[in-house]
Amino acid sequence: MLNALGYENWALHALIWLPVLGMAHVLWAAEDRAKWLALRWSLVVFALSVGLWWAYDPALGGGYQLESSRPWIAAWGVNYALGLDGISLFMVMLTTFTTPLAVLGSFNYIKKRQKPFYALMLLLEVGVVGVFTAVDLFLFYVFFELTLVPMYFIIGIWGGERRVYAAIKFFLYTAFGSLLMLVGILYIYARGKALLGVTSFAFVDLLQIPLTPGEQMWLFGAFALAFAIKVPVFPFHTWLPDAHVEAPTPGSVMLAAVLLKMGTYGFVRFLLPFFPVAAQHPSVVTLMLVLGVVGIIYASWVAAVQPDAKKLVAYTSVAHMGFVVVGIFALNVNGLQGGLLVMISHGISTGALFLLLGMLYERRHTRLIDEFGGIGRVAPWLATAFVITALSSIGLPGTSGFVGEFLALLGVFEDHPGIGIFAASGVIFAAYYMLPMVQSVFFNALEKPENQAVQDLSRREVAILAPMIALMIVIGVHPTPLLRKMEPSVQMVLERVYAAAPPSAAVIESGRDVSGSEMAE
Amino acid sequence: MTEVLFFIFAAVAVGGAVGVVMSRSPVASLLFTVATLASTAGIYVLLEAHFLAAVQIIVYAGAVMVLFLFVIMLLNLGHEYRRDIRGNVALIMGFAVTGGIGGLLARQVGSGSAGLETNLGAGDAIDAALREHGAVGAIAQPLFTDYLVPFELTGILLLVAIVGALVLAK
Amino acid sequence: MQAAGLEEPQGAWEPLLPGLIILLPLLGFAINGALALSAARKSADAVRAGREFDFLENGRPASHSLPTWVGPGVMLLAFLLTLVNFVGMLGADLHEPVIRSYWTWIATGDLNVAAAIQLDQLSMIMMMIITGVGFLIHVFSVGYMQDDPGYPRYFAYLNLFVFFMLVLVMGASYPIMFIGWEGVGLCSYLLIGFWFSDEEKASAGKKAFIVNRIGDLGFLLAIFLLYLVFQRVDYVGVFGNAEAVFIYGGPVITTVTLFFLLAATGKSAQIPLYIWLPDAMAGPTPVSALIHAATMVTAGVYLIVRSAVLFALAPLSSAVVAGIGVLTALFAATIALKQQDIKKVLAYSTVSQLGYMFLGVGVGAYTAGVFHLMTHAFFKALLFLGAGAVIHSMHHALHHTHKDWDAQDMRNMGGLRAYMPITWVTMWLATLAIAGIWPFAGFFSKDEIIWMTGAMAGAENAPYQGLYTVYWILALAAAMMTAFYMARLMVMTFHGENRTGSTEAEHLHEAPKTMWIPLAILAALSVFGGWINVTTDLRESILGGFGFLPMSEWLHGWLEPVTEAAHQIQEANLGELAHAAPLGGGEVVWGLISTVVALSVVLVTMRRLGARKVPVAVEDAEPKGFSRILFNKWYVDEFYHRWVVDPILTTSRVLGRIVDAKIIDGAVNLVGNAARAVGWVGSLLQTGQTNTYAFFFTVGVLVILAMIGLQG
Amino acid sequence: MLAESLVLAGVIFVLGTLGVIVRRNVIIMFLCIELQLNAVNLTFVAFSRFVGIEGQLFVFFVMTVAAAEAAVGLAIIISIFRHYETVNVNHFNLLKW
Repeated sequence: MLNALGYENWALHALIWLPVLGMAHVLWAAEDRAKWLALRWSLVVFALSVGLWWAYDPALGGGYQLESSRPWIAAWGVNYALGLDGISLFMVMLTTFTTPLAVLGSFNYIKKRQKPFYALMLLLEVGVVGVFTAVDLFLFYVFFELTLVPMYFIIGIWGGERRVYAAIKFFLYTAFGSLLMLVGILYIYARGKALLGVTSFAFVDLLQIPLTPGEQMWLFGAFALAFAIKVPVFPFHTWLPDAHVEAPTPGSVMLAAVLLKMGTYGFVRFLLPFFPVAAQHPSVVTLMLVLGVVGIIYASWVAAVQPDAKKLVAYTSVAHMGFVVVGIFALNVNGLQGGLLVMISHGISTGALFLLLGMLYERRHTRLIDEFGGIGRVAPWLATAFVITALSSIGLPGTSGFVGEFLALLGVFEDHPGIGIFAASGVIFAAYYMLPMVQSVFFNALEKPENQAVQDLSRREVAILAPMIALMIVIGVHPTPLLRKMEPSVQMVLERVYAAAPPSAAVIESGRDVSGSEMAE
Repeated sequence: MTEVLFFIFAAVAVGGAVGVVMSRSPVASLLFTVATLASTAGIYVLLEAHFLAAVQIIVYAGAVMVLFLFVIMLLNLGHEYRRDIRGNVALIMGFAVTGGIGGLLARQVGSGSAGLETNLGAGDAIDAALREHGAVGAIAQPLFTDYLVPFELTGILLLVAIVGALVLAK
Repeated sequence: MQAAGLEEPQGAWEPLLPGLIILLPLLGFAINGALALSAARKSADAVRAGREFDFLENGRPASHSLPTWVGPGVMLLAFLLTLVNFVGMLGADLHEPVIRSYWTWIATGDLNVAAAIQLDQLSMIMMMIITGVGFLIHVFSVGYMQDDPGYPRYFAYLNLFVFFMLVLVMGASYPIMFIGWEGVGLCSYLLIGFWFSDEEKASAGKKAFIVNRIGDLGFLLAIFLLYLVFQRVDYVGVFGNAEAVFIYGGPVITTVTLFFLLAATGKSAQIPLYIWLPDAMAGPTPVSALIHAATMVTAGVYLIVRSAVLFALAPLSSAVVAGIGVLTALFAATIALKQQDIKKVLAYSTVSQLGYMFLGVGVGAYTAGVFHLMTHAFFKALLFLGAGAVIHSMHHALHHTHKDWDAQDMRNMGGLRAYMPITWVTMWLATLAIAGIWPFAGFFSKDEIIWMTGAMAGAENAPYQGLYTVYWILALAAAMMTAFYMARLMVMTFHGENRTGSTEAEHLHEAPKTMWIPLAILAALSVFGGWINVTTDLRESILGGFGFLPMSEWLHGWLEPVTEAAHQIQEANLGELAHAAPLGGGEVVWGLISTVVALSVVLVTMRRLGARKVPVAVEDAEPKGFSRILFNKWYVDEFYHRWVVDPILTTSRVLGRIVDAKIIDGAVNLVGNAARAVGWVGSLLQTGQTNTYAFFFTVGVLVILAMIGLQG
Repeated sequence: MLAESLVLAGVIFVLGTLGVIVRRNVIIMFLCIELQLNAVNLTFVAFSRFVGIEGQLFVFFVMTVAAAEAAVGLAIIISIFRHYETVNVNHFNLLKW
C-alpha cells in the first residue's frame, strides 16, 4: 500500500515540511488551540514516519534509500538532497516519536506565550529530522545549525531562573564547535574541487575525495570537536547540566532524547567514513575511548552528588553518551550497533525521566532531591513509572538500556579488554547514582506536608509514559528487528573504515591472541 | 579692492567662528554664527556666486538661524552662562586632532594650490555661464535639466524632515 | 549459538510446556501487579486525605483477596508442571540438555543470543526447589502478609521474583542467565525495601542492589571473555568446546572463572560481598526465606555448578572458590554466635551455609554442593518461616499493649514453646538438620562436602594439598559453631522463662494453618530430604542403617550428565581422590564423630544456656571484649564505609563541586569571560558622550586624510 | 583668490570641528556643525568659479540638507530636553554600551 501511494518519493520531504505547515497553522490559530494543533501535527508526522520502518529495506544493502535530490544553490553544487539508511532510520523515528510526547508533556508546564512555543517545538522537529535525513553536507550543516535556534529560544524564554545564562552558554558553546566544522566542510569542498573537479556537497561525491592522512587528522579534529561538544563528550559537557536544569521539561526532553544524538550520529556518519585513516589511528581511537570511559565514570560520580534531580539526570546523559562513544570507537559491529542502540534507548528512557521530573516539578515546584521523600505513597503510579524508567536507564536486562550497553561493552572488550573493564564498571556506578535518588524521592518517610498533597498521574500523563515504558520493555526483550535493520548500514561504515587502511595483521592478532595463546590446535 | 574686501570678510568669518566656539551663551554663539555666515556670503559675492550669496543670507543666516533662536528661546536657554567647555584632557585631544587636520589641509593646500588658478583657466567657465543665463539662470539651467532628480529628492527630503520634526517635537 | 540453539535433539523426551513454567509466575505478576496498582491508587487517596489506608473498611476488597489465590495458585500450577516434567525426565535417560528456543534475543555480527531455555538435570532440580519451596512460602505468605496494605504488591514482587529465578536457572546461555541474575536482584531490592517508608529498609534494598551490581560486573566481563574466545555464549557451545580451547589452568580460563566467582560472591553473599545479606533481613520474613535463604542466594552456587567444566579446568579458581567458601562459613558463623536478632542469626547462618556450598563446588564436589543447596533450601526456609511465625506472634502480642520492644530480639522472647508448639517442634527438626546431626538432611549434605574436602586434600596430584587440609579443619570448626549458635537460638527463643511480659504473653499464639502447614511439609523434607543422596559407604554402614536408607547416591547419578565432563577433567588432572581424611579415618568414622560432636554441642548449649537468666533487650548491658567485636560483626561494615564508600563519596563531591563546577566549567567560562573582557575594554571607548564620538570620528577622518595625503 | 578661500575654509572647518569636540551644549555643537558645512560650501563655491557651475549646485543641495538636518536635529533636542531638562550632552549617554 505504501508503494501505491508513492510513499518512498515523498515521505522524507513530508517529514520535513509537514511540521513547517504545522508551525504556520499554530501561529495562525488561536492561543488556546496551539497545544492541540501542535500535538496533532506532530502525531501526523509520527504516523507518517512509522511507514519508514517498512519502506526501508535492509536487504538492499546498507546504502541510502528513499533518496531524492534537487538543486538548491546550483552554482555551488548544493542540493536539497534527502536519504535514509539504517542508522538514520531510527534516529528519525526517535525524533518523530519523542516530539508529540514532549508536546503533550508541556501542556501544563507552558503557560505563557504558547503559540511561539509550540511553533518552535515543530521547528525543532524540522531541524532534527533534516539533520538525520540530509545527504548533502551543506544541507546537513544548515539543519544542524537550525536546531540551535528553537532550542535557544525554548531555554531562553520558557526556562528557569538562570535561563538566559544557560541559553547563551548552550548556543555559544555548540555554535563554536560547529563553526570549526564549517571550516572543515569548506576545506573538503575546496579539495573536491581541486582534486576531482567536482563542485558538490553530496556525501557520495565527497567520499571520493582522496584526502591525505594529515588532512584527515585535521579535519577529523574539526568535526570531532563540533560533535563532541554536541554529544557531549567529557570534558566538553558542562553546558549540558546548565541547559537541562534551566530548560522547560519539553526542552529537556528534546535535548536529551534527540539533540544529543546529532553529535553521536555525526560520529558515525562523518568521522568514521569520511576520515577513516584518522578514525582508526591508534592514538585517536585510544583518545576517544579514554574520553568515553572517563565520561562514563566521571559523570556517574558527579551525578551521584547532585542535589538537583534534573542535574543528576543531565549528568547521567553524559555517562550514557560515554557508552555510545566507547561503542562507536570500538570500531566493530557489536560496538557500533551497541552504541546506536544506546542512543535509541537513552532517548526513550532519559526522555521519560525528564518528563517524570517535569511532572514532579509541576506538583512540587522544586527539583531538589532533599525536598522530596515518600512520594511513592501518594503517587504510586508515578513512582512505578519512575522506577521502571530508572531501571531501564541503568541498564537492567530485559529493558532497552541493557542490550545497548551490553553490545557496546562487548564491542570494546573485543579489541580493548583493559578499557572494556573500566567502561563496564559503569554498570556499578549507574546504580550508585540512580538508586539513592530514587530512594530519597520516592521512598523513605512521607514527612513534608507539601509532599503529602502530591497528586498521582493524570490520564494525560499516563498517555505520555505508557508508550515510552512499553518501548523500553519491547526493545529490551526483542531488539533483534532493530539490530537487523541497522546492521547493513553499520557494516558499510565499517567496511569503509577498514577499506582505507585495513587493520594491520598485528591488530587482528592482538584482538584474538587472548584466546589464541590457549588454542589447543 | 577685491583682495581687501576678501580679507575683511575672512577676518570677520574667522573671528565669528572663534566666537561660536568660545562664547558661553548660546545666543552669543548664534549671533557669531550669523556673522560668519554673512561674511561668507560676502565672499560668495566676491567669487561671483551671487545667487548663493543671497540664498545664504536669506535662508541660512536668516531662516535656519532664526529656527535655532526659536529653539533656544523655547527651551529658555538664553540665561545659560555656565562654562560648558570640556576639561583639559579633552581640550588637548581636541586641539591635537583638529590641529592634525588643519596641518594636513594646510599641507595639501600649500602643495597643491600653487599655480592652481592658472591651471584651471582663471574663472572662464563660470563667467561664460553667467554671461549666457544670468546669475539665477546659470544655476537654474542645470538644476532643472541634468540635476532634476536630485533636486526633486531634496524636496522629498525636506518633506520628510518636516514630518520628522513635527513628530519628534510634538 | 547460530544453529545449535535452534536444533532440537530428536527423540527421547519431549518436555511438557516448559515455557509455561516461566510464564505462569509472570502471569501472576501481571495480575497481582495490576491489582497492586489499583490498590495503591486508593491508598494514595487516603494518605492525601491524611488518613491511614484501611483497606478492610468495607470488607476485604478484590485487590486484597484475589492475590491469595493468584499468587500461590500460579506457583502451584508451575510446581505441578515442573513435577510432570521432572517425572518425565526421570523416565527418560537423558544425556543431552533439551533446548527450546523461542526467538532471537540479540543478533548482530557473529553474536547470536537466542531467547532459549535449557532443560537438563541441574535446571530441573533447581526448578523443583524454586517452584516447590516457592509454593510453600507463597502459602505461608498468605497468612503472614494478609493484613498488610501492600498485600497485592507483595505477591506481585514475589511472583516476579520466581519468574526471574526460573529464567536464571532455565536460560540456555549466559546472557539469558544474566537477565534472571539481575532480575532476581531487582526483586530482592524491591522486596527488601518493601516497607519503603522506613528509610533503613529502603537503604538496605539499595545496598543489596549496588553490592550485587559489583558482582554483576564480574558476570558481564566473564561473558565478554567467553564471547571473545568462543564467539558464542550459550552453554552447549561453550562447554562443548571448552576442553579443546582452554589449556588446563591457563590464564584466560582462570580469569573467566574468577570473574564468575566475583559474580557468585555478590549474589551468594560470600566474602567480600556478603555485607548486603544481613541487612536484607529488613524485608518481610517469608521473603528472607525464599530469596535470601532458599533460592536467590544459591544462584552463585548454581552458576558455578553450571560452569563446572570451566571451573574444573581452572584449579586455581576452584581453590579460591573453596577458600572463600570455607572462610565465609567460619567467619559468618563467628558473627552468628553473638547476634541477638533472630533473623540476623539466621542471616549469618545462611551466609555460613552458602560458604559450605562454595567449599563443596570449590573442591569439585558439584553434586554435594547442589545437595547441600537443596537440603539448605528445606531447613533454612523452614527456620526462616518459623522465625517469621515467631515474629508474627511476638508482633501481635507486643502490638496489643503497644509495647515498643523489638519483636525480633531473642532476648525479649523465651519460653515460646508453650505457646507455639508446632513451630517449636518443626524448628527443632530444622535445627538438628542444619547442625548436621544424623539422620537429618543436613548431615548427609554437609558431611559429604567436608568429606570431599578431606578427600581432595589427599588427592594424588591435587595442587595446594596443604591448603585443602586447612580448609577441612576450618570446615569442621565452622560445623561446631553452627551447632552452637542454632542451639542458642532455639534455647533463647523457645526455652526458659517467657520474657515477653505477662500481659503480652496472653496474646502469643500459634501460627494459623496457612502458616504451619508449610512448616510441617518443610520439616518433613528437612528430616528425610537428605536420604536421596546417601553415599555408598555411609549406606552400608551403621549410619545408613546397613542399607536401610534408600536411594544410594541418587542425586549423584541424576546430575551425572551435567557434571561428568567436569569430573573427567578433574580425574584426569588430579588423579584418584583420597579414601581417608587428612587425619586418617574413613567417611563413616568422621560422620560418626561429627554427629556426636554436633549433638553434644547442642546438648551442652541447652544445659548451659537453659539455666542462665537472660535479661531482656532494653535492660541488657552492652557486650564487652571479644563478644563486642563479634556483636558488631567484626566492624566490616564500618571498614567498608571508611575505606570504600566514603572515599568514593568524597571523590564524587570533589569532582562535582570542584573539578566540574570550578575547573572544567571554569575553563569554559574563562573563555567566555576572556571574550567578554576584550569587549569590555573596547566598550570603554563607548562613553555615551557625543563629543567623544565626534572626536573618534575626527580621528578617523584624520587617518583617512593622512593616508590620502601620504600617498599623494 | 582660490588658495586664500581654501585656507579660510580650512580654518573655519577646523574651528567647527574643535567646537563639536569640546563643547557640551548641544545647540552650540549644532552651530559648529553648521560652521563645518559652511566651510565646505566655501570650498565648493571657490572651486566652482574655475571648474563649473556644478559646485554651486552642490552648495544648494548642501544647504537644503543642512536645513533639513537643523529641523530634525532641533526637534530631537526639544524632545530630549523635555525628558532631561538639559542640553548638556554629558547627560545624554544612553549610547554607552
